[in-house]
Amino acid sequence: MTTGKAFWRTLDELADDPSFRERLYNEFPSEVEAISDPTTRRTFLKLMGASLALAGVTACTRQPEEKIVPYVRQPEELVLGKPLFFATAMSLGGVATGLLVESHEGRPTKIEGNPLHPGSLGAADVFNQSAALSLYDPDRAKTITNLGEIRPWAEFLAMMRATLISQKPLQGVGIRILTEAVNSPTLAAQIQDVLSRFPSAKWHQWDPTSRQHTMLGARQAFGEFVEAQYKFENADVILSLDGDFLGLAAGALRYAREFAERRRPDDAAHMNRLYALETMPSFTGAKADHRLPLKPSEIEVVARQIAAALGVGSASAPSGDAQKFVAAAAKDLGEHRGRSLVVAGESQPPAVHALAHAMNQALGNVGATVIYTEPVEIAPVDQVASIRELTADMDAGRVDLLVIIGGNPVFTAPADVPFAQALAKVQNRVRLGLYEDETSAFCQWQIPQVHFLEEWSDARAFDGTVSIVQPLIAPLYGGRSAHEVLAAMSDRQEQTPHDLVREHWAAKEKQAATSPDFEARWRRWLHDGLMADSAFTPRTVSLAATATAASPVEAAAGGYEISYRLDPSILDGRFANNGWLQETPKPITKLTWDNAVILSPATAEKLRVDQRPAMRGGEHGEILTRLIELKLGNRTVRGPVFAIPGHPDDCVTVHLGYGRQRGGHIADGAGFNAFALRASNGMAYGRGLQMTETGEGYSLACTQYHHLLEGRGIVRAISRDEFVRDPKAMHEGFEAPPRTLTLYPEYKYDGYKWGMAIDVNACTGCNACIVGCVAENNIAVIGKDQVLRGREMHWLRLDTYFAGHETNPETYFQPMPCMQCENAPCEVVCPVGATVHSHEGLNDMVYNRCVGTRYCSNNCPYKVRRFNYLLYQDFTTPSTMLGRNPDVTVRSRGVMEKCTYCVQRINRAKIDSEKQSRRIEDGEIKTACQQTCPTDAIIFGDLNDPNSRVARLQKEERNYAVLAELNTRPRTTYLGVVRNVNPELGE
Amino acid sequence: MSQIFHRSTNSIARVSIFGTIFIVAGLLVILLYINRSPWITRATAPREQPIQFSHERHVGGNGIDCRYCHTSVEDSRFAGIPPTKTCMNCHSQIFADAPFLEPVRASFATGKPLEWTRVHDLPNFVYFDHSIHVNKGVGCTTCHGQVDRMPLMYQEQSLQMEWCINCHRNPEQYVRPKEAVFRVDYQPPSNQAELGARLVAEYQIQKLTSCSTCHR
Amino acid sequence: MAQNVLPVKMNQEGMPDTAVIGPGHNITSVTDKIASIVLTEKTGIVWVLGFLVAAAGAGMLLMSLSYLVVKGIGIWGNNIPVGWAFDITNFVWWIGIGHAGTLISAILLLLKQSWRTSINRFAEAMTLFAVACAGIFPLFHTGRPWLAYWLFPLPNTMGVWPQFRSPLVWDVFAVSTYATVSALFWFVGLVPDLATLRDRSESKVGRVIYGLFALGWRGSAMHWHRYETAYLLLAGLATPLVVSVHTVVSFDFAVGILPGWHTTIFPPYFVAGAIYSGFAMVITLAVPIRYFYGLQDFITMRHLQNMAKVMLVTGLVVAYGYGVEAFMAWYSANNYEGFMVLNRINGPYWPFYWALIACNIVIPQLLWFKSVRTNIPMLFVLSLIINVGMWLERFVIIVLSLHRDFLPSSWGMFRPTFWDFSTFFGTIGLFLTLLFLFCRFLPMISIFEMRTMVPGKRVAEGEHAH
Amino acid sequence: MHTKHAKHPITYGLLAEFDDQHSLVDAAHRAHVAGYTKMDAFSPLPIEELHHAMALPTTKLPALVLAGGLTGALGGFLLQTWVATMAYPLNIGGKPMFSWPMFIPVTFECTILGAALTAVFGMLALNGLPQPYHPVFNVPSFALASRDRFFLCIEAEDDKFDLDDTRRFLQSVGAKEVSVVED
Repeated sequence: MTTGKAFWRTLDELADDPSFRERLYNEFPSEVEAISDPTTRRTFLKLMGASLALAGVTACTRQPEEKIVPYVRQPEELVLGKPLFFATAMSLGGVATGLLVESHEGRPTKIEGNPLHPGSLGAADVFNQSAALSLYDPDRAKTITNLGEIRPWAEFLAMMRATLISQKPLQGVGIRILTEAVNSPTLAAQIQDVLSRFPSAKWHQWDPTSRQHTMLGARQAFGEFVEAQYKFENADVILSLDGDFLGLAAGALRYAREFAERRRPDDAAHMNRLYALETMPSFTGAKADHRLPLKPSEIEVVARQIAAALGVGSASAPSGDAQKFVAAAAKDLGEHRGRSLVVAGESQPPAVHALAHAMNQALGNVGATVIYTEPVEIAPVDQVASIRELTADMDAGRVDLLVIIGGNPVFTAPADVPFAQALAKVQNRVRLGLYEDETSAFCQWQIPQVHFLEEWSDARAFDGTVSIVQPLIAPLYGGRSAHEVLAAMSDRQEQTPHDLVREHWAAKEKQAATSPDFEARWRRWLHDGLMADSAFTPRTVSLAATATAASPVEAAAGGYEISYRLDPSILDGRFANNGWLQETPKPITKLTWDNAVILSPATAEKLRVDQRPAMRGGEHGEILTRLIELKLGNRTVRGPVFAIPGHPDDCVTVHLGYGRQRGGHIADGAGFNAFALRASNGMAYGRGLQMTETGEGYSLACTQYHHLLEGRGIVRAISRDEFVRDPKAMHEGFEAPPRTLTLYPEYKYDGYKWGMAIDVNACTGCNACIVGCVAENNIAVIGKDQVLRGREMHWLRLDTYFAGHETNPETYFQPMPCMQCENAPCEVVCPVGATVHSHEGLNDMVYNRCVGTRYCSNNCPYKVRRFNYLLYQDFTTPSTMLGRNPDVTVRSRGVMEKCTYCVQRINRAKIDSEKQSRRIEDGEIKTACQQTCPTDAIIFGDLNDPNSRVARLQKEERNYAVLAELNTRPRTTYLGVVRNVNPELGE
Repeated sequence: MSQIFHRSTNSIARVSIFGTIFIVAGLLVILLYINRSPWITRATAPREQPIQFSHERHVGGNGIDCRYCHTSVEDSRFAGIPPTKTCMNCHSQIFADAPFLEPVRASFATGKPLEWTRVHDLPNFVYFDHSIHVNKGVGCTTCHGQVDRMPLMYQEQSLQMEWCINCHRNPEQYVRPKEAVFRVDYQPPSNQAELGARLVAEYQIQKLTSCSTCHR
Repeated sequence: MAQNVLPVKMNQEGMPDTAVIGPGHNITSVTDKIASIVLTEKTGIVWVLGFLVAAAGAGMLLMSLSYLVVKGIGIWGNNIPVGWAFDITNFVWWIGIGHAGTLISAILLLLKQSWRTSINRFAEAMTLFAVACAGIFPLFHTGRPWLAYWLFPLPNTMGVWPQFRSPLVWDVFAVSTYATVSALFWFVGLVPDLATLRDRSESKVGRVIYGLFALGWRGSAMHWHRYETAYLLLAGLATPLVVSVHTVVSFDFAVGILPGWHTTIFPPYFVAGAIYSGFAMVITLAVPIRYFYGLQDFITMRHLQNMAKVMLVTGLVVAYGYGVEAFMAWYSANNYEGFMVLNRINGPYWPFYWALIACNIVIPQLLWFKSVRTNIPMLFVLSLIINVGMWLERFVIIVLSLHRDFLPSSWGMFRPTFWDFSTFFGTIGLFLTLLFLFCRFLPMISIFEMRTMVPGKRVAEGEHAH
Repeated sequence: MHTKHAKHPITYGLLAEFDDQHSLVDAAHRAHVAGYTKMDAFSPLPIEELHHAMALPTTKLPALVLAGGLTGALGGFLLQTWVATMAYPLNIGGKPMFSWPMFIPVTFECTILGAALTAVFGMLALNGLPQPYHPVFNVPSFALASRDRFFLCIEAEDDKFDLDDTRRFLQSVGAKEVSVVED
């Protein structure tokens, strides 16, 4: 079929494209230093791997000719065709997570958590999982430019040298460095070095993803910046003050694990209980046993009422809904002194954090469920003050050289700080950034920044543990790291980041960087991905008098309240050009590709704005809603309204990071810019918001709009007390047919019998499994238009169901991959046998056999099959092709695809075990979703092994099969939810 | 009415109607042959390579073991193509100035790899693993033929699915003792049926014909 | 032909209601009248205009299908959960229409219904063209139509075969058998008429072309004997075939586990529905054809009335099917089935369901009245309504079942795109194009069978009976 | 007989034309009684009586069609069984390999296809069709055989055939016109 070829491009064709080859060959000569350095083994090695392994479904009966390009000198560690794993770390908001990166012939393809790392425990979040895509992003900045003209690095160094020489006599009074929150000890040391040589120079920080309110709250409570670390394993009763510790928080992966470990109903007596006060429904609120939706300002009020009941500070008497809640929570907390915990969240102002610290002190939790250490951020500051000061300096013409390391302050600065205008008054503006973004547009020098997978650095985790960041690949686009830019400002201009980091730690260890002893340690650190015992030790703190001081009262001029949050997918916009993240349905709202003005149904009604599923895609695609104008002070922004149950009335939540102007092809034009509303006097939330309906409609791409269970036993939940009374009570009314109820003889699965158990009780809905699956299985990004049509491609969905009243429903998350039914309805109807059972009971999907009738999907009761309606995969962009998993076929147009239980991992383990003539051990194979799950909610294994975890879980009383009544006999089963309801509050 | 058609039309008409069946059947048979022919599979056709590398000389003549160059065949799905360095191990001494080895020396000097044309090329949706086959007693020559008699490398087998499946269904017809896997001169003994059955049991060879064995 | 002597009420066309052929015809006039349409009459302006419009439609189909192959199924509105929508709706609709042709020519032949004779030829042609239009959809609705040959059991180098448990493979066999048998049946019926055209054509080209296809038919006694045997056998074979085809089509759904699909009533209800829509289409075509070609003598009021009665009966069977669906949903007490029925009645697609009920059940009840059955414009309008209704029925079964099935998280909606419509209307264009060509170049009424119908023929049936 | 060979063109037979089917049936019957065997009657419409009048044999076609149908059925069923159980046995949704109930629709369609093809091609083959050239077409008036005339042809090969006797015989049974058919 030669006609097939046009649609079924493979990399081989591309390998013949001279420009592509040219580019790849040329990567190396520019990296001369890398040859002599250990990075060589991981440097990006020509076409070898790519032409070898990149898969594309070719429909050709006659193969196109393929080239095979060996190494010239093959690195010793490398076994061609076998992936290598390297440890590194990724920092976000000044906190690092330890990672393991899978590399195929020098191409990092898949990122996993590092099981040794305290901040990961083997899990990874959506940002970690999607980092590989950002690495290969073709929109990344690629060249050093000055006023738009391409310039060599040497010219930048010359400029820098000249400026520094002129500043030297002035003590560097015109020098400013603007960074994000810094958790790299080496980088901090480099900055300090520059500051010591130019005493009048200043270092400013601005990082919307860092934990400003947490840090400032700690300072308010204790008079100094300290870090609070929580020990959820010791907490019996938890109160969250809009604290999304399961979602966007330092150490969230670890906290989620510890939290979930205390919610296993098989140890019912040991279950913790979570009370949550929150505005925007979050993971934490969804997992809470009792949740109270409150306006942002009311959270402080109710928190003070609970505190007062515990003897901390004083407050007005609670009223309304809160009354019972306050009493019950305070009583519960009071009864669990030393075993309780109060956590405040970033979306609350510092005063609430301070109050939480005071409550923990009063409850005797310090040392038991919370410990204090020095901060992870190396030099925390009040960032609003910092950027305001910088802006004032710039505006006054006092700045001659501004070096902006990362971040995107022009886009993210508070709306009332005229950063961009002031920036133009700086003489020399240098920007190191991953993209040529909004800030780059205001700077003369734009230097492409290396991705963290390309750089040498170091980083501290939430508990202070240091990891060495090591590169997996030489910079694809010739980027430079922050270390190099700062080295350019020092007298060590030519030092490589590798040497800088190594020497920094050698100096710390008081050893020569070249000594064999240090070399051994260094290798250990690189191998493990962390420095053992580098975590902070607890320190004592004493409560300051200001700890219970209330937030400074703003002039609240009626109107609505507005709560700002980092977007759960793209944070402050830094991941806006990442298609995997854009297309990941946001928790609870299930929106993709947009942010929205989120409010309660009652408020929507009050504003006379309505929303409804459109014919296109419907509940599974397009939601028609209204554009509304938000006016806060003199600032206005227009955004689409989206009402969700559980949001408090008379306030709205907006997510930051959207509305990018220069973010890249994917980022631009999506959503509206909420930073344009957020002012420095209301960084957590604003009051006095005016909203007016514009009369214009808007289409939101939403992957699930219907959240009711319709009386179907899809998710099953009961309270702990009921569970203890009768563990099977949750299955009442939902019966599964007995296995004997069939005319057919049963198939015997003698070897392995793969199965999966998903603990709905443990799932926090964090989406990491979805992005992990996307990364592992080369799942295509299809864009908003296709999502609107109801064609999203995720093999694993996170179904979200609400139960109860819409003002404050219970929320359940149910990961829904292919169920691998033994009596698979999809298989019977496939006319060509493209989906059949394997002898281990997998529901195999053979892409190359599929002709695309879609019958299987129609007949799938779980609707987990995904169809390539158009050519969704990118077969043309060289860099995106490099990031693909070579073990999984890249599906082209017109074929069905679906979850395979990561059969490539099963096969790899099988081959490995067969070669050693042994059986695969339990836990040896982890599916991508399982591996990244922070709460261990997904367990995969061999059902023929009675001692395997999955076999034991499937024997639990909570175990049930979704739609068991159809007798599909799914291999994937679920474990029901048990809520630890406080009897005093009831359901 | 006068006669419209000539007498001969009778035969022509009958032959064309009843002959159609044979013509269609014949075309189908021809198509089946074409699909299996070297024209489609490219079996037996040597490919043009940057260097006229002779397996006959290196394997047959010099007796170099397969694994000297194809280093990863026992550990990885990919048998490995030797880096230029491997060539230079010998050819920095032997034929060090031979003009036909100029591309090798150039590659070694410039660091630009040699670009070979793949001979055994499976479609990209097929996942073949060398290591497991080699470890289960499938000899190199079973699939690759007598490479020691190939001056220029060519593909001996069709590499079509029915060919793969044939061995996956009847491994006992093809397996050999593990120690003979890399022997290019190995010939199946006369008691292959008996030996094969014994080896299949001994090596725990499974007859894997599930789709996901190769496609995923 | 006792009718001639009984006092019979004459209708407005001057014929008794029961006549299957107009008065005053003999075998010569019948032959000349029908053959002249093909051989001597000038190509009318109506034909030319109609043909151009239809051909434009066929051109649109070609364009739509080309774009479909280049871009993919995504140009249609299908999605997950609604994997099938217009494509399979159109397929079932066309296949259903085809059924009337086979029914008229085969089943009515077996039942010795003399009134079938003047309508069977073009009903059969309609069958063929409808099956051709239907066949387009299963082929082009696949994501990779160039691999559709994998549905046939052809020896191949992969060593893999079709999966014979799939109703789609059954479809392939049923539809291709149906197309083959219909074509053979139609062609066999045409042979003696082609011989007539061969012998009566005045142009050399016409004689050669018709002559080639007439296969040298000369009306020999033994030939007629075998011919009639073969024709009867074909009718006997086509009868179970036509029932099986729509049964198999209904299996596409009934074998599925979807509420709204997984129903045992489907086979009879689909077959009845097919006949219903097929007869509606025959009336839709017969009314203008008899008008434009002056065939009132051959397609008489009796034909139209009888077809109307068949529609009434099959319409009631279909109504029973709808009733059983709803009843079973209630009687089974199955949550999903119950929801499915309620979702049809007042879900987001409720107008489609109620339009379907109106078109297929309520309005056709007018056919109980003879005044309606004999009112040709009214009958024509009713047939159009039933055509629309039957299309809606398939749309309701397919889309409304798919769009909200088991897991509420996966509910969705389908909205057709331009290309959905262009493909559908394109097949109507193709259908009409073929029909126009047929009317122009082939006898649209079976001449030799009409000869047997001529009243007063000297050898009556009983006379020489042995 | 040798006179026939000497002649150019060869006489195929004599063709008698009749106005209506009744006369034809009558004439054919009388020709049969008179002992003519190699003859054929032609009519624009099937006349069942002709068959009896000429004592023509009953066709074997139904038996052939039955055989064709059984071949189709067996072929279809065996093909499916072979594919599902021997060619590449696969576990399809937990159904047994030999899921014979699910093979019935295809078996049925194969039956019909086999029978229908046999019926049509068997009929053609038995009738010796296609035969675009036939001596009777040499008679110009035979064109009306497909319109409204009826013909009886007594072939020269008949043992009783004699150009003059037979012509007289035909005229005696009511032929409107008798013409010589040349081959």
